Amino acid sequence: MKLSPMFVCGATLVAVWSLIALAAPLLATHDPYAIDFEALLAPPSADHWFGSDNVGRDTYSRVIYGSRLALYIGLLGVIAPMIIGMTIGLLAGYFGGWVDTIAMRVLDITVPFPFFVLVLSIVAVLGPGIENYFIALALVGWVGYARLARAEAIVLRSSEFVLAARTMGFSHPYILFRHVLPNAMSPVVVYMMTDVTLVILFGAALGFLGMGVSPPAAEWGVMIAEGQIYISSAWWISFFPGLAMVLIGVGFALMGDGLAKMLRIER
Amino acid sequence: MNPLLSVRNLFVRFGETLAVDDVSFDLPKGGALGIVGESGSGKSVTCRALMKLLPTTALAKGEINFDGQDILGASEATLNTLRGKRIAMIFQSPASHLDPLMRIGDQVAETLRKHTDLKGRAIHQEVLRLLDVVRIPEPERWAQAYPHQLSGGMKQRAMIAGALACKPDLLLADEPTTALDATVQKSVLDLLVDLRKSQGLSMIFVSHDLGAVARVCEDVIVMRKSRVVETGKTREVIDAPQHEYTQMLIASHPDRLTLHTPQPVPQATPLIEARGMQIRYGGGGLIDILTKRAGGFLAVKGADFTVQPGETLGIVGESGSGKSTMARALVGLVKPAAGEILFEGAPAKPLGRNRAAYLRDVQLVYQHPYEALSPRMRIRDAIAEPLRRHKLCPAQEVPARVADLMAQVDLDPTLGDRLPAQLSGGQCQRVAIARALAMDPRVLIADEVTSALDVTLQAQVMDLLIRLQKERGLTMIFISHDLAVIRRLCNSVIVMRRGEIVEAGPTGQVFDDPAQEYTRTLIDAIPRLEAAHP
Amino acid sequence: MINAKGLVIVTFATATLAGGAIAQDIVRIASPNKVTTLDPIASAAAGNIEAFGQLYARLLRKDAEGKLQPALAESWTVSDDGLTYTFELRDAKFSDGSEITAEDVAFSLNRVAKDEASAYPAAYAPVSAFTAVDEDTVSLTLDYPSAPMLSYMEIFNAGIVSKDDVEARGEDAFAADPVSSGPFMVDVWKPNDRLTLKANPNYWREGYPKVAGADLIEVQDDNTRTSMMLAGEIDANRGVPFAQVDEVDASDSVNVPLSPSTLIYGVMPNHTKPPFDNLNVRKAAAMALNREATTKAMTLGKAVVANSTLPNALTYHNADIAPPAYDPAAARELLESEDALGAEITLMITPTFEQAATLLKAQWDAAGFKTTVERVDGGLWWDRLTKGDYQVTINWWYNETEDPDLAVRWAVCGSCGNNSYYTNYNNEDVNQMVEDALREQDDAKRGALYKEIQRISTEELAQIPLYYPPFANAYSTRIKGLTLTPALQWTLEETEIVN
Amino acid sequence: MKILRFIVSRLLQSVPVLLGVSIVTFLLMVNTPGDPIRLLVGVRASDETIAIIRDRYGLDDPILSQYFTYLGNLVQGDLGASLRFKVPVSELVAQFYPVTLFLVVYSIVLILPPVILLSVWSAKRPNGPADQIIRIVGVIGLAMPVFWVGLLFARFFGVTLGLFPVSGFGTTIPEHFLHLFLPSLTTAIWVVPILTRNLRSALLDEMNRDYVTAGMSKGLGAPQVFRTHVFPNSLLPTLNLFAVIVAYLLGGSVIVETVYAVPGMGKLMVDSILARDYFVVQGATLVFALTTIVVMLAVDILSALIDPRINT
Repeated sequence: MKLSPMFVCGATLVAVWSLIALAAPLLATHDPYAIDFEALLAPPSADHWFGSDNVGRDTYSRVIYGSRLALYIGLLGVIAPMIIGMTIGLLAGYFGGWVDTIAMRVLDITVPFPFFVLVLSIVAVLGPGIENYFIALALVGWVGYARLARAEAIVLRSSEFVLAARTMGFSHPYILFRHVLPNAMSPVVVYMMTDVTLVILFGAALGFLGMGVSPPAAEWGVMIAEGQIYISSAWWISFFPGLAMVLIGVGFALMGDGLAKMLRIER
Repeated sequence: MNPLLSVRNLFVRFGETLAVDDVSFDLPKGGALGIVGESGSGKSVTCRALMKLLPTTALAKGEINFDGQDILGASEATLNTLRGKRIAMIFQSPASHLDPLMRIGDQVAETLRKHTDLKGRAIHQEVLRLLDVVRIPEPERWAQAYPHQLSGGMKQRAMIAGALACKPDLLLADEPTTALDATVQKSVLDLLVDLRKSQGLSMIFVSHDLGAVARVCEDVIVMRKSRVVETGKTREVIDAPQHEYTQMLIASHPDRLTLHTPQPVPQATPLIEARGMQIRYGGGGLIDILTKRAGGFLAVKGADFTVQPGETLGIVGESGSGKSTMARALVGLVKPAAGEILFEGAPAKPLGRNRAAYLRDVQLVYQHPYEALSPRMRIRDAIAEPLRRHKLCPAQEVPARVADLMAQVDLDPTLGDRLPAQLSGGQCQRVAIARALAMDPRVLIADEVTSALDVTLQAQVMDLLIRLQKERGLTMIFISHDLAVIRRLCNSVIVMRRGEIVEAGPTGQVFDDPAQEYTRTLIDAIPRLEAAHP
Repeated sequence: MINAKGLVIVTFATATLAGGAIAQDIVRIASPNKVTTLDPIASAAAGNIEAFGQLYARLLRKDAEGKLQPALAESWTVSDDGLTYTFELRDAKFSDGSEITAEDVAFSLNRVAKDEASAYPAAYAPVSAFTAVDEDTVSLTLDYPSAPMLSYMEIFNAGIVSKDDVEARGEDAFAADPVSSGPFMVDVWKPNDRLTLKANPNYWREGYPKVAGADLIEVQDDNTRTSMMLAGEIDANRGVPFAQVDEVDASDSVNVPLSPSTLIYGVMPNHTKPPFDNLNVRKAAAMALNREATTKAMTLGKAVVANSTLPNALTYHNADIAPPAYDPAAARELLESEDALGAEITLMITPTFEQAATLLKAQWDAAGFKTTVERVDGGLWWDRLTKGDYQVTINWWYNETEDPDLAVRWAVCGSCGNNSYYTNYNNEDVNQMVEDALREQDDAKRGALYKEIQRISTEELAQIPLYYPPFANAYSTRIKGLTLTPALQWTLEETEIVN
Repeated sequence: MKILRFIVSRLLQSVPVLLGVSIVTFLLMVNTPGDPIRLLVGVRASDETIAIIRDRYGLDDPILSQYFTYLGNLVQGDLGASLRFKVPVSELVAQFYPVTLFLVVYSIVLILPPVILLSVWSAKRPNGPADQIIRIVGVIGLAMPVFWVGLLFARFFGVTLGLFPVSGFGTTIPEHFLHLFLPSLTTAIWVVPILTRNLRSALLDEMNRDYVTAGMSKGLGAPQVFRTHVFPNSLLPTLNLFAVIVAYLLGGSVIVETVYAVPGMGKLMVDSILARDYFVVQGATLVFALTTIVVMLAVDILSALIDPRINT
């Protein structure tokens, strides 16, 4: 499999962010949570590379540390929906019949909900916080994965190698895990890459509506939301986390595109 | 007289790969030239180059002269005045070459609209005439139909109608009969032969089947690995092939293969027996249950047959006849609606609790070599899988057994680490067979295992099966739409049509003296090398 | 290409259309506060209060200096024991043209004071009854004297409604489209979007209101309101974030005067939950805070640091007291001595207090607390606050009048129904003084009582006061005379459109 | 008639779906901590007052009986009344729904031309410079938080250039177009890349189909083959995604409506969630769900009209 240049670009970007996240303590110039009454809204300077925010915290250090939370939210936020969605989708697609009927009815009920509003309501029920955001995503976000996995499983179910495995007398769980799953993964993984971007964005949007991560966490979305009222007087507060968000989003999206190309499913 | 088409030193290159390597030929007006070769030999690329219908990645060099017009050097605009009007083309799989969203009539009319001044009513009349020419019954009705509503043969006729619309001087036919059933294949070939006469067509006919080419063309060129290996009059090439490869090609043709008639071990109880087997697809929906109807579609309408140990039973029939469905019922992939299957005289339950034990004795090998293996599993693991899962041998012996199985099917042991996509079709089919053999079955059901392979590979796989049967005393059920293959391998045969067994008996008897008209049509439709133009 | 062309066309259309849309003879005010009901007794939420003032005339009104003036009541007398008030009504009409009678006044005020669903009857606790003596005379009898009683005849829920209207159509229909007695009447109310008012032709004040109508638009997002203000889509913006005051003020067509308010921002410890049930821990929490710097950071220097548990705009504000001064080292020692060093505390906030929470957490943690910030939405915040299910939180409050009676009842009285703003601060002496001060008719003695209440509650840190912010509202130069009174009432009837 | 029967049967099928949606919403709402009455009567009201009002609203009844009361009313077409405003939910929906619908349709109108243009442009030369630029710009558009873009647009187009209103809906149709331009544009910024990407790959898929070769062999020429064969076939997969996008747009309207103070359903929904206005949330969710169902139905019918293979 030849690495597509797009994938390499994207993967490099994501890798760089991962490195930044890992090495945050080394890269940061300030304590990302340390307030400084002497440096409120300081513009970018030698001391504060990206300026400082409304409580004097160093924006650069917060952007650096924010990468940890962004990756955490992005990755964890898609893993649970993916696992749930894959499981339901594969079972529904592979077995068909009443399993499929039930799964599809649940899906039918989830789909017409406006996605964002449902996440919002669930967060309202569970209370704010990243964990609850993950739960909300898991409860809502599985739908996309389930659809993809189901579509793949329906095709794979009647493919000759799955039939062959059945005529070898293998059990259904074994076939599902060993033969169907690996071959159903590609579109799901590609979708996941876009989903990571969306999950980070949705997290930010929740922050905008005041239901995101609690302060003083260095979360880009919350930083952007907080910095909004300073857009004319201290643009750097929201600009740099915004830029970071775009860069990581671009990384994942390019990775997804590249992956799609490599796996020849071009989406 | 100048030839209608003259090709000189044609090269086509895709990146590093040379797809057509120095091909030259002439086609006189009114002539028919066949291009024969196996997959990847460059025959189709050559054919498409004649219309400069190549992907943008292709680089074509050389000279193609059509009636004084240089094709390779022509502009796209010039080419578009030739394509469809003076040179027309028909393709292999009519299903994918017709736009699924457009009515048949409109697709035929497209050429007319583009290249003639006909309008409205006149176009409609002309479309109906063309459909009639290609012997589509009720043209009025089918012109309104969409491609998916037509049978494969009808689709191909519709495509031919489109190609003939502007009375082209040259018809390029790129494997036009390959995906069709034998009887349909024959009728399409007959149509082409007729059209040549009635319309004065010149034709280039590309096929992997020398028999089909022999029926249509007086001249033939044989291609292999992008190069022309032999050229000549069809008759002469068939009768006295010069090149080694051509010789092999001809020798591999089912027509020329030596018959193999294994003798069944006489025994009181047949190894496998089917009694009144009925198989239904669909149905069982809520409405069906409520109305106490069976619903769905009956794919097999009650089949009885027996297979003696050591026997090879052939099941033959056209697509949709229910032959594969029956095979799948034997290994429990579909559940018969009625009837029973006996194994060694005892009721077998391919779907029951002991299915693993039953399946150890009865194995199925599938049609499409690449699809029958998980694309993400190395072939060594694929072969080892049944051994490991069913603990058929101690774990430490698995590698040795795998090597042994690979040797049995003539697979190079170094291929073990490859993925299916890195193998050829023939190799994949061997892997599939080795995998089935790993179970050490007593019955091997081969479902169209040779159909997707080139003739030479087809012959090799058949040889392999014959050898295995001899060595292991296998009982085989061999399913194919290809009567020639069945005749070679089987000692008894069942002919199926629309879910019913219409004829059954010893191979020799069925082939030499068929009791049913249908069987006779099938036998007549076998492309034969002998049928070549004199 | 097609796009660019389309954009040009749309732009052109815009320019032509936008030109014609500006001329308006109504005042447009955008506020983050929502109007949820038009029934003056049904709610004491900010958005509704702002609307009530425009729809319902009161017996008295305040002039620009804050002095009480006759309104619907032309004159009034108070008995010597302070238990009977008699109001003489002027000849005035409701928006539907019917007379405003003593019957209506008694009905409206009894409703506020006595109806069990009245959202905020605290001011009327001493009321025995309002009675219509005759067509133009209403008498108010009290069970015990109340010094600020007269001033309560001016607050938001003392508006006069039409008895006939409420009884004929029912409270729900009334609450959506009432007959009004104030300067304006309802034109269209689109719940959750805007309340459009038009001038009430029957308003008793001749020549008022001076504008044809007003739009009270609900716009939650601070930035959106600012954009609207700068784009000239509104005439007033209720609540400019301090961060944007200078920027908005710099615009030629907009002014952001900082006007006095009775607002106070403070930290609210829960006095029944450890560790803040311990005075020394509260002291440490106060000493850990650099309130000057915190105030500066939060208001960019536009607010005064608070020194008392009561707003400084109130009469009898005690200027001589102060919470313990900033001294993180001493705070740490205090915590250590109380064995509370490293005490884990949870600071519950609504999203508007993110910046404050960050500042508090950093300072508290520096002094030896371990703070977790828990952000909840407004609905949950109220729920947990009123149930006492929190350790410490931050919020603001304001007072309807300059008289401190309602303020002390709200903020530091443990026996007045709101448990000292739900902090459960409960000092018997303070509670007693609250009641005494209400009944005290001598101004100097009353003042002394309120100063003492402030001294004790500040010393005991009933709340940790942070700052007294001004109102930062933006006004277009298109209008004149609009301001928000400390009692949260727009002076819309005095407003004129000048351009 | 066949189509009519299909529509009716699909709408009937949506009844259990809507019932499920309503149960889920109801469960979510009653489990959300926070008291609607407290938010209703304001901060100063005493606990006693609140208890009295709770009782008046029937909020102290058992949850099940509350739901069945609600369902009973729903069957009679009564969506209930808002706790906050005491006005019928249907009135609120009638007030806000058209605005959001206008916004969504307007967004779609703004989205389609660039989607078609860009995807055709980039599919013409896959991985060429135009394709790469479109892809990168698209990814950036996708990765920008909507509320941030909204703020910048409002400040730039609205305040600095003064071209477009930054808030509201207006009263006349031309005003609607004007007022919703920036919100729709902001929405388009992130939807265009998604749809472009999809249509592009559908186009690429279809361009490699055999019938394209067949069309070329008839001398139709690339533009005509593209117009008559490739494009119609590419629309099918994009159409399906489109239905999903509309559902997303409805939900995503929350953000743009907040940023541009558009009086629409999204804003009503969020405000109602925050105020625990149960019946408004219920009603709005049902209307949203019904819209999505109708859009999906429309997409299915449209697909069936385009594609004769689909059985209606």
